[in-house]
Amino acid sequence: MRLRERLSKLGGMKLLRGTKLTGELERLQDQLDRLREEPSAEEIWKSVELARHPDRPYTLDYVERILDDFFELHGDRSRVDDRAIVTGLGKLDGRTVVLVGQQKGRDLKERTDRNFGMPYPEGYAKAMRAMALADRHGFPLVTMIDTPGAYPGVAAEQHGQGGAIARSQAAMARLSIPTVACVIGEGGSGGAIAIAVADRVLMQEHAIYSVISPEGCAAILWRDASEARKAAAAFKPDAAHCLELGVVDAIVPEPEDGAHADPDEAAELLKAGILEALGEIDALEADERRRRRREKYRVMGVLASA
Amino acid sequence: MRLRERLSKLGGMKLLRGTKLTGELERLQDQLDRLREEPSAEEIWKSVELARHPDRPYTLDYVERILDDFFELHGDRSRVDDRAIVTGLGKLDGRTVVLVGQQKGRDLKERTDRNFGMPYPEGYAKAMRAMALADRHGFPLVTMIDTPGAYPGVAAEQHGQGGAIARSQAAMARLSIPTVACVIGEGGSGGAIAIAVADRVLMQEHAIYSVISPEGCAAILWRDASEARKAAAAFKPDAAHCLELGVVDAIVPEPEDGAHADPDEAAELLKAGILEALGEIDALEADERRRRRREKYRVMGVLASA
Amino acid sequence: MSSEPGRVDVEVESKRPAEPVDGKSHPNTCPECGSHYRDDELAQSLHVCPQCGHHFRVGARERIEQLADPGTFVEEDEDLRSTDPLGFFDLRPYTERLAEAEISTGLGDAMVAGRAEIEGRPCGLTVMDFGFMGGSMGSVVGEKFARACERAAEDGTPLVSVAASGGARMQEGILALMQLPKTVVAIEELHESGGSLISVLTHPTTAGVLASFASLGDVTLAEPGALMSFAGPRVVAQTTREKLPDDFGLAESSYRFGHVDAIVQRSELRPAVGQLLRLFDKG
Amino acid sequence: MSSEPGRVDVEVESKRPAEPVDGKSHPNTCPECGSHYRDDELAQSLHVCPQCGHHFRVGARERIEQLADPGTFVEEDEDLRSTDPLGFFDLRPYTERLAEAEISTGLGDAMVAGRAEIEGRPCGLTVMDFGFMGGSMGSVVGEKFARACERAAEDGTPLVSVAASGGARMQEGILALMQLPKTVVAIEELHESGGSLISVLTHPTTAGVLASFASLGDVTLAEPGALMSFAGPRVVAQTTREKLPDDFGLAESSYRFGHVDAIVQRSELRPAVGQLLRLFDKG
Ligand SMILES: [Zn+2]
Ligand SMILES: [Zn+2]
Repeated sequence: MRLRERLSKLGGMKLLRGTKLTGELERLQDQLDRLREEPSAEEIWKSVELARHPDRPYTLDYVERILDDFFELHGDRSRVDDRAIVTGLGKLDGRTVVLVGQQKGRDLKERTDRNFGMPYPEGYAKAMRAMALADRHGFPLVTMIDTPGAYPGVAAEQHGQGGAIARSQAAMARLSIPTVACVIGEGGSGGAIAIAVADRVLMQEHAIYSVISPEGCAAILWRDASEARKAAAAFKPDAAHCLELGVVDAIVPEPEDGAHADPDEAAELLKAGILEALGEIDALEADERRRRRREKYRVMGVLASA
Repeated sequence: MRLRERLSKLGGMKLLRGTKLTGELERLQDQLDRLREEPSAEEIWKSVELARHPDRPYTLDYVERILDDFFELHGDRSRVDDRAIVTGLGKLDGRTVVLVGQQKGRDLKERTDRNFGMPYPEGYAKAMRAMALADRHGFPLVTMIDTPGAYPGVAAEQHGQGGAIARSQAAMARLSIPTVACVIGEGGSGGAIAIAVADRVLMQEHAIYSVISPEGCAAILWRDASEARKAAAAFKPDAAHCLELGVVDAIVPEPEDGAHADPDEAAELLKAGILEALGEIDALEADERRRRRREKYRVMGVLASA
Repeated sequence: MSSEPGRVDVEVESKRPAEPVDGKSHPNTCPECGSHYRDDELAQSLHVCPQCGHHFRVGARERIEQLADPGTFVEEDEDLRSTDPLGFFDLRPYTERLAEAEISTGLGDAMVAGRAEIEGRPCGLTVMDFGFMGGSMGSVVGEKFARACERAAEDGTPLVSVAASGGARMQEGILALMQLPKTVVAIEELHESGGSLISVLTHPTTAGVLASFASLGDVTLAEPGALMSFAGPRVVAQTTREKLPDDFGLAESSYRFGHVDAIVQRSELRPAVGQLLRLFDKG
Repeated sequence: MSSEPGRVDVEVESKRPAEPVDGKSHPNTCPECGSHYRDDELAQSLHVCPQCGHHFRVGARERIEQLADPGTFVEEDEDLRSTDPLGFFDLRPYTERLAEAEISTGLGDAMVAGRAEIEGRPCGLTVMDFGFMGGSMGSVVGEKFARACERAAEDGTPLVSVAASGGARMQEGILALMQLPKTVVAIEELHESGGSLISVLTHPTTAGVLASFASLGDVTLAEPGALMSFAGPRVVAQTTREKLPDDFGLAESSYRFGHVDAIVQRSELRPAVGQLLRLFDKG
């Protein structure tokens, strides 16, 4: 039974949302066909592996392919330039947008420099500065989510990791501008949602989006981090499930074998998805767009009455 | 010749403002009489000494006398609780207000703890948080200015002292709520103006408000810090001159011999001044109040055409 | 502290575990000083150790009794129950864990919500219970909190939130994560209606709850010794191999780092909240 | 660097002074590497040392030539002059210092303002000149900047600001301090009209100018080696008795600490500003 049908039988509030798919027509058809069946544990694990593939395109790989005239903005205006978060201005099909995205590193040096894409609270402060800039000027905001999670370090805690994630979500809930979030790799828990509260949330076919890492879940529930496959199969971080649960608004197809197999094509598909999403929300009045954005999150969840 | 008359002869833009005095009637009369003559160099230096008097009431001395139910708010939600700035909620004559003020220490231990009333950038972040709280809830903002200046230390610079002062002013320029700033001791340069951009700026009779400390000015222009008296006489940081120049909106009288001689009376006079100021701006629409606030600062200065 | 299967993201643990007796310390034995109390003694002292001031955890019902004026609390949304959207099964099915938690705590989920008066002032009140699957937040907790925001906006009263949580409830998968923005947008709407939120953090308030509604109070209070880190000490120690400071993530440390307005002893919590309700009264 | 009487709050100084020749180094001698150039050589290289990349200071007129498309700059408010509201007199009268500065620089005050095109895009442009009483900000600088904001709002063009200043001009007393909020509210109004501010910080940008308009750009650029501290290194060293880091307050340090979007070589400044004008074009 498909998840959607099972959910509808669970009673309680009707909380299901978008089923829209984006991309080329034939891929779309494939995707719809595939969605008829729930992804198997193997398919879910394949996405976990592809989402973490060392050659998978990262935020800046898409930026250079999707945006013209990109000008990177640096710093939180307080303590540091957190390089796990990239912010900047660029032209998307001739229109200025603000970009905020987590950035992993390709080689060991860059990985360290980017802290493996795990932001400190300062990274979220940097993101909020870019959001404020976008809002002030009416530039749409595009975010790219690709993080194992917010960094769990002593200094990160001392500087208020929890509060920073909360405030970044609140900032996104307030924005007047059109906002599109793209889960392009690992959508890791609080570290991801901090920059993912958007009018439209896109998710690449083999990205994952989850409340905890498979290893973390396995360590707690199975008392064995090596049971990560089982954990992933249980909490279902794959795009199809996220779409079914109404957590993302559309799935963006990837090239055969995953985004890393053809970054140019992956970028083209992502760009088409972003433009389509923007097209859907552009025409709305700012207040109405914000109202709908909040309503979308307000109704997320599934529950019942005793 | 009074400063005002001299200025009016200087030609250029007419930039003079408020002449309103606040307080008890007889004191007001005294004050007006005294203002007929420009304060002498000796009178100016007396104010410098009284403004820095070790027994002069500080922000919290006024808070405990003026506000009921005061609840102190701590921290910048990022790195620290800068104790050179006090923020909190309290009832002023039954009405909730937000208080932001610099705080000096009374004994050596507290002085160190309060960094002699010299905020770090984090102190201004803390202040801005309190301002945002006030604005969100429509609580009037009362600020108390008493600082030798923003702290000139290595870490303070690294954390962005200049930017913090600029942003705090910008935040005050944006507020929708009624705002009253009180210069109660040393109004030291950028460190002071950061929390003094208000609808009404009150200045105690023996407070000082200046672009630089007398010692700093003397060190640069006279090449001798001990020429501070001459410097003070030259740049005129006293209340009468600030009122004449339109920089403050009213002078709040102090007890005979200065505020430290009778803190209770000083507090009563200050409270009356704040209530009167609030009374003047309360009834305005938020947009109009903000417009006037900005206009007030927009026209400050004196200049001429070649 | 025994392991709690509801926990997510963090391994909540006391920094100063008591010496276990027969492999397990008695819940009425103070983990700080080892003093032992009868149930009525602890209830009498608001579950604060009279010897050393250690704050024991208290359940939602007892917390409400401590905080609300007698007889004023009226519960809402008591009937909401978690479902099992993912058919989640680890070593045991999620549904079984839910049923067990309900039996052991007498609660429908990890939050009790309603209206109350505190020191004579009406307010909304949401209180979490760590005993229900580690106070984890799934759809029910998120929904109860969001509805409480809406009620507070409608009533024109402040909302008082008492948090105690290990984070999002991983058995509800990505929908649990979505309770973060859900509670966040609810607070935004509450604020825009002129409402206010007083957030009280008790031991422990971590992960997804710290990263959402618990951190967005107009005023943030914490109980002494409350752990309030996003990641738990064990995860941080394992990930970074850093030596953790003794007060890692505790309220006292968070206060120093600027994240908390005041640390309030439990005996002072009711007057402090009462004072804030007076200050936020827009009557 | 000789002492500049217009400076306030800070003692601006090069961190790496050149070896003085006859007690005073020649302005065309590079303080970094000691290379010496003819005037035309330096002008040719935009006053950047071809040997080591040191960025010499440039005056407002020359900066405008470097930045604006040829023949596009039209000056405004050229006639504004400082008066002497306080009758300020130290070792010499303020009026005398003003007259001398005007003669030596050919400027009416420390800022030149107007309209220009950069890489074909129209914009407002304000450029400070450190040679005029240390680039200090009094009523004229504040007024010129505020009017530039108003013009930019009216024209619907971005404003490009190039700062070089020791701070507020203490000879104008408290009115000089008031130029901080004056420029700040002008930017607020510009932003509310939909306008934008590109702020370029050159050596040195300190004290009152750093603490007002120079820090409020939508985008902040700095030239290499520019000192951009609120308090000057000498004041910090004297006040705190701390050992200053070698790059104290310099653009490179500020970039690391998150205060600058980009450090831009002078030769790249025009294309960078041009790119930003394209990005902020709301055509
Ligand atoms: Zn004890
Ligand atoms: Zn050189």
